[in-house]
Amino acid sequence: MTLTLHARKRLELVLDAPHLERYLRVLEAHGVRGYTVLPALGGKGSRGTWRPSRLTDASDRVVVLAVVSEELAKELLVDLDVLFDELPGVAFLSDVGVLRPDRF
Amino acid sequence: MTLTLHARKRLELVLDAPHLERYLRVLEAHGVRGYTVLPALGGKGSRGTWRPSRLTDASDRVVVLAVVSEELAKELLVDLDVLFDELPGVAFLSDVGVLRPDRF
Amino acid sequence: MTLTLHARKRLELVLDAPHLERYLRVLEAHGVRGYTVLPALGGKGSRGTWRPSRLTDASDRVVVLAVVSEELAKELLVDLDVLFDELPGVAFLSDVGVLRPDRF
Amino acid sequence: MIHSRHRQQAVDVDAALATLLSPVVLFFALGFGAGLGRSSLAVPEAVAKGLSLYLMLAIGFKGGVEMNHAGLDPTLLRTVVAGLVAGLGIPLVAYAALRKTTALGGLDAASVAAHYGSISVVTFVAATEHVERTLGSYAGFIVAIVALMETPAIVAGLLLARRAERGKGARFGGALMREVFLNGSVVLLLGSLLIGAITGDEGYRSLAPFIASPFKGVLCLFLLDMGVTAARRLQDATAMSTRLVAFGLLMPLVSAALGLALAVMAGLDAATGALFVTLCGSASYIAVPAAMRIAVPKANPAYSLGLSLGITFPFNLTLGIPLYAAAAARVLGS
Amino acid sequence: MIHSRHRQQAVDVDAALATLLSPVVLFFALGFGAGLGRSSLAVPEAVAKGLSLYLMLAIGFKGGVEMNHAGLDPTLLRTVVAGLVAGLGIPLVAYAALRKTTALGGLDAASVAAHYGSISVVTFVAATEHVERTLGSYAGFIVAIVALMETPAIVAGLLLARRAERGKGARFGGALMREVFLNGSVVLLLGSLLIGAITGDEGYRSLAPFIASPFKGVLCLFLLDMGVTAARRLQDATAMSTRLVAFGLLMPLVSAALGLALAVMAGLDAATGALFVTLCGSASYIAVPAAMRIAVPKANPAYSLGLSLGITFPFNLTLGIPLYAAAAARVLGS
Amino acid sequence: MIHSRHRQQAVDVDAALATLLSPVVLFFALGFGAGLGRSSLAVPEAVAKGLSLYLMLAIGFKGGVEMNHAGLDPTLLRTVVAGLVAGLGIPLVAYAALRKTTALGGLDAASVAAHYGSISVVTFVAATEHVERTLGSYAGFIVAIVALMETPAIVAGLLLARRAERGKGARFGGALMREVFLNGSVVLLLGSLLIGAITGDEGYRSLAPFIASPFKGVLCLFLLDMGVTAARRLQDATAMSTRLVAFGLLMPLVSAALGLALAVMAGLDAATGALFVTLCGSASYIAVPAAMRIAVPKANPAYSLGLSLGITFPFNLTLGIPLYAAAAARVLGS
Ligand SMILES: Nc1ncnc2c1ncn2[C@@H]1O[C@H](COP(=O)(O)O)[C@@H](O)[C@H]1O
Ligand SMILES: Nc1ncnc2c1ncn2[C@@H]1O[C@H](COP(=O)(O)O)[C@@H](O)[C@H]1O
Ligand SMILES: Nc1ncnc2c1ncn2[C@@H]1O[C@H](COP(=O)(O)O)[C@@H](O)[C@H]1O
Ligand code: NA
Ligand code: NA
Ligand code: NA
Repeated sequence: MTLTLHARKRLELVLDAPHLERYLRVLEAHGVRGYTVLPALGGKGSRGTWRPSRLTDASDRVVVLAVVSEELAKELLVDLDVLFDELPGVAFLSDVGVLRPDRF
Repeated sequence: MTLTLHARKRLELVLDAPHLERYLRVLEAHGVRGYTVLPALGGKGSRGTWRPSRLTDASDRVVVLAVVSEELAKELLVDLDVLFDELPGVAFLSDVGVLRPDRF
Repeated sequence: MTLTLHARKRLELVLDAPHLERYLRVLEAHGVRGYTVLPALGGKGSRGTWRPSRLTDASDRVVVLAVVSEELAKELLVDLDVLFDELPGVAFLSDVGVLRPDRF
Repeated sequence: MIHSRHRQQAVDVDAALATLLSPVVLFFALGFGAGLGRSSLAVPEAVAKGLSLYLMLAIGFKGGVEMNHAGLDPTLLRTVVAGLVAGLGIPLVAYAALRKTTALGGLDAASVAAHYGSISVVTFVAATEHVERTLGSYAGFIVAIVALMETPAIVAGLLLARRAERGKGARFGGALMREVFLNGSVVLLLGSLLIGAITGDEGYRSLAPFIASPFKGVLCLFLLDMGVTAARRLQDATAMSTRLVAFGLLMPLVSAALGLALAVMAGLDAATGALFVTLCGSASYIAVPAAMRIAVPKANPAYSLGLSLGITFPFNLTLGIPLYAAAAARVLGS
Repeated sequence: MIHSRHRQQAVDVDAALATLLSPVVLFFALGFGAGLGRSSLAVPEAVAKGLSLYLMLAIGFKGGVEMNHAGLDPTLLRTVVAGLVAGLGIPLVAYAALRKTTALGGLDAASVAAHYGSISVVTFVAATEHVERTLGSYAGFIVAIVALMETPAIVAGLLLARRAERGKGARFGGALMREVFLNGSVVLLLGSLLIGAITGDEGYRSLAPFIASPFKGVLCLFLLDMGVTAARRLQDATAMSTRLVAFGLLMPLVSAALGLALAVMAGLDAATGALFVTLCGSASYIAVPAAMRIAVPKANPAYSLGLSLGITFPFNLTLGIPLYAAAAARVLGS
Repeated sequence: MIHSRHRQQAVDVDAALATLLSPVVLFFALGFGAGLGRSSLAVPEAVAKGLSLYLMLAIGFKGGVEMNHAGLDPTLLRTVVAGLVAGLGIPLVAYAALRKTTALGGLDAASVAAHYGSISVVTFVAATEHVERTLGSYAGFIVAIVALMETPAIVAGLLLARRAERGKGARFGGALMREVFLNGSVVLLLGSLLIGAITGDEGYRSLAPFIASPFKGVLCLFLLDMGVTAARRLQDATAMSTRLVAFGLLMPLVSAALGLALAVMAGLDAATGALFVTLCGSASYIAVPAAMRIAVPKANPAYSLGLSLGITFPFNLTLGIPLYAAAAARVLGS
């Protein structure tokens, strides 16, 4: 028996923890139905290398993972692009298959 | 010099920490040879938004990442689909290339 | 309005925390401009299943995520392949699209 | 007669006020306020878990040392029976109430009912502070009852969930059995009790600077965190209907009344009885959520934690404990 | 006259040496050395945060108990005004200095300026140890000033950032306002102060074995960690120019001088004044970084944390505090 | 003569029983049982690391204060030499034994050998409790020997690994050198020792409520966690052959016998000697695993941690320590 997979988009954002709420507000505004937030330990980007700032969460980063339909992904990217002018962050988009299409 | 990449499937599961063992048992039953478990900080799904429940790990989620062959991926999805009827969780499947084909 | 996505490669490494520095040195040597390090909770591989070792970080693993150009990805894989002879670790490569091509 | 009742009531009110203005409750209120105002105040999760382990170790050990002094108490067995009756009976009442008065489905009602049948260790710890000040010392074996009462309600909840969804929603199994009988707080409480009973006064002397002197201070820091957590749970549960909120406020009173009746039957003294009543009136937020997650995966933990942590816990900590103690003092004689 | 000044200087030097060789400073030095040598010594982040909460709870509570004794101090209001002046004035001086002498852009300069206008709770705590030993007890209300002085500099920094980038770089908003007025350390300090003031001696007695006796030891462990962190920040900031380093060493002296003038105007005694001067000379590394991250996202935190934690904090802990205390003793009379 | 030996044995057995029934060992047993039963009892990792730092800081500081009292001990230098001999010699013996009696490959045998040549700080700390009670006070400088003995075995293990795989498997380098000479526990132990020696009695008085009074209680909580961890390691290492298990039980006896001979040569008193013997008999689970991971990446840590934590640590804590102390008392005179 083989199951059919349904094509969706996997959006991955790396952003600063203090701005998470603002990014999630964009996701909510577009009706994203699911996402997962993961912690990051450190990294490097245009603003140099970083590690967690310990006593304050001012330099912590998180990864947001959201699997959405292609149309929704496109809409989201337009808004995220605007946000990236103001806030730090990067976005990656890739293809995934899901089992239960009505959920994503 | 260019290295040949071998095509494999990247299976990504988001599930509740208390059910991890049951999911891993499915992976083990199919002879999956490698996987990695990552912590999640929070998220949203069909059962609403969540954050870690602190004193009890009852509402913690984890992400399981397993890179497997295409056949194995298909077999796994059939069993996972059954499990999803009973337990909460989502699965995403995508394409990856690996260097050492004998390991995956 | 639709935004153009630019094709890049998503390199994902799972490696032992004590060797992170040596892996990052390879990335730096090739001029990788951005990466993110994520913690792992446990997993299974050719050296058996593991969980964090608690009092010493000797058996902790991390996931390194780097989005790079295709050429860079190829160069990196050659060096990583050499490193894998000596150190434990696995690498997965997949396709992603990014918004701001000049950054990756 | 009337005169003395007046005096008694004045004493009760004074004691209640003293508890409300104790550092322990004030730090809880501080955390609760910070949480409601969405302040960035937060105790790291690992530290909160560490403090919680400390409190259980300390309270268990002290109970054991007490038992070492007192020897086996004849009322112990009767209290065990009373605890079992409460742990199995309260979920039935709670389930019926939830199904009658609220819109919760069978699985969710069963899960919530299990939470109320079990107990809250922190509520118990806070109650010992109040009881020791107002009613004097209590029997050490009550700590064994604390550990004992964590479990039966889980079984009751599970059976209710099975009835609600004929075999589909609720599962027994190895993982669940471990969670039920070997969950961390049961093991730590009973283990520390045993170690306290074995090592007695000598053990106590060597550990007192760790488990006795700083106890109240640690409790304050822990309750600061519990305040923040309770406020968050309350906010997460904004979808909760007025009827659910009413359940969260009235159910502890019903359970406490049942507990008082059982305390009378078991022949407990006022101080020990007050703690038993508090146990009945309190709702679990550690052992039961973990067990329910495995046993009834489709139940939504937002309801049970919203009710037990967001509503019942703050109620008990501030008003419930003094009330239960006053009632126990009246009924069981102080 | 000259004779007595000599004696006074000998006393100062002795006191400074005693502080430099106190366990508190030595453990900081140990951590700092370990950090510079890139040793694997590390206090887990959650534990460090827990220790920091403990210190704030303890210092706040003790301040509150003091206030309960002393009643409302007539100098309190004057000190509040002095704290506001410092919190708003120091960032202006710092901003001007940074723009004149270093290559920092407007947003970064504004962010750093805000850090120096605010205060460092740990520097304050370490100063209380030195001051109590050398100048005797201080007014409990100064803890309220600590909490108060965390905030105004954030507002000043924000206005500076707005001027620097006309509305683009800096944002007001709900999240920021919460960070400013309800940030964790403000809430915990003021809340504990209030609880200490309410519960007074009775509260103190019950919490002393937790918040008083082990206080200095906890401070040692915390400063061990701060040493490691400060060394890391210093290394991360290797890109820092000599001019920036000079700013990190001289700015505290300028702020402290301003603080001393304000302490004279407010009529503070030597011990309380020494603490006020230390507050002015210290730079934030908890509240302000968090607020600036939200308010001025494009500013690079490597500068502000490199300066405040990597340079100014070690300077203050070792040389600054004895210096400020000596100056306060001279000017305000010991 | 025979009579007195009988009496001596009765004393030994009593002391051993007292240790086996001390809270410290009982809490370890509780954790171990919980771990074997796969209970959900777990101390958060960050808290366990924090407790471990506390124990090292406290034991180092107390050792330093002792050294401040005693001045430089003439036996110190001889003990340093004895420690070096043990640290370099034990790995050779262990390696030969592993290669002869078990199926471990060269790299794995070298890694395990390094673990047994180094020491376990917690075993040492638990031994101080037993030794102080049965043999009286020990020389403070032994803490310096603890720190010293962490390192040489790493070098020995590395050379063995190199011989086993001609340059391929084992690497020297900056990261490794840091791990060897600046690993966290070495730095913290030696640093605290130095700070204790500098600040002496005055420092001790100010820190005692933190590092002395609650010490034993903290040790109990830490050993609860060590019990859980040891049980898990034992279960992870189920693949271990009987011969490996035998190695884990016999090797500490061999090392301890060697240590006793060295203690005689160094002229140690019974109490100090008992601790030295315990150090030789114990196996590392903090410093060496970290160093071996970098130095011999292809070695499987499941063997070394399974043996040192899962088998040798529980053995030493329960039977080893009383045995070593009794042997030291006999041979070195009590
Ligand atoms: N190419 C990349 N691949 C993976 N993560 C990246 C990449 N670029 C940036 N990041 C992550 O995004 C964070 C913020 O980037 P930036 O604002 O450019 O400093 C970095 O600290 C990294 O954690
Ligand atoms: N579309 C999605 N993208 C990413 N993560 C998701 C998505 N849907 C659900 N999740 C994750 O899976 C968890 C459980 O989902 P659910 O059982 O539907 O509440 C959620 O809390 C999320 O962390
Ligand atoms: N096929 C796989 N999928 C995901 N993660 C893997 C896979 N294989 C190995 N890993 C991860 O890489 C780690 C090291 O692998 P190994 O060196 O083979 O034991 C494992 O512990 C896993 O966390
Ligand atoms: Na109850
Ligand atoms: Na300042
Ligand atoms: Na050894």
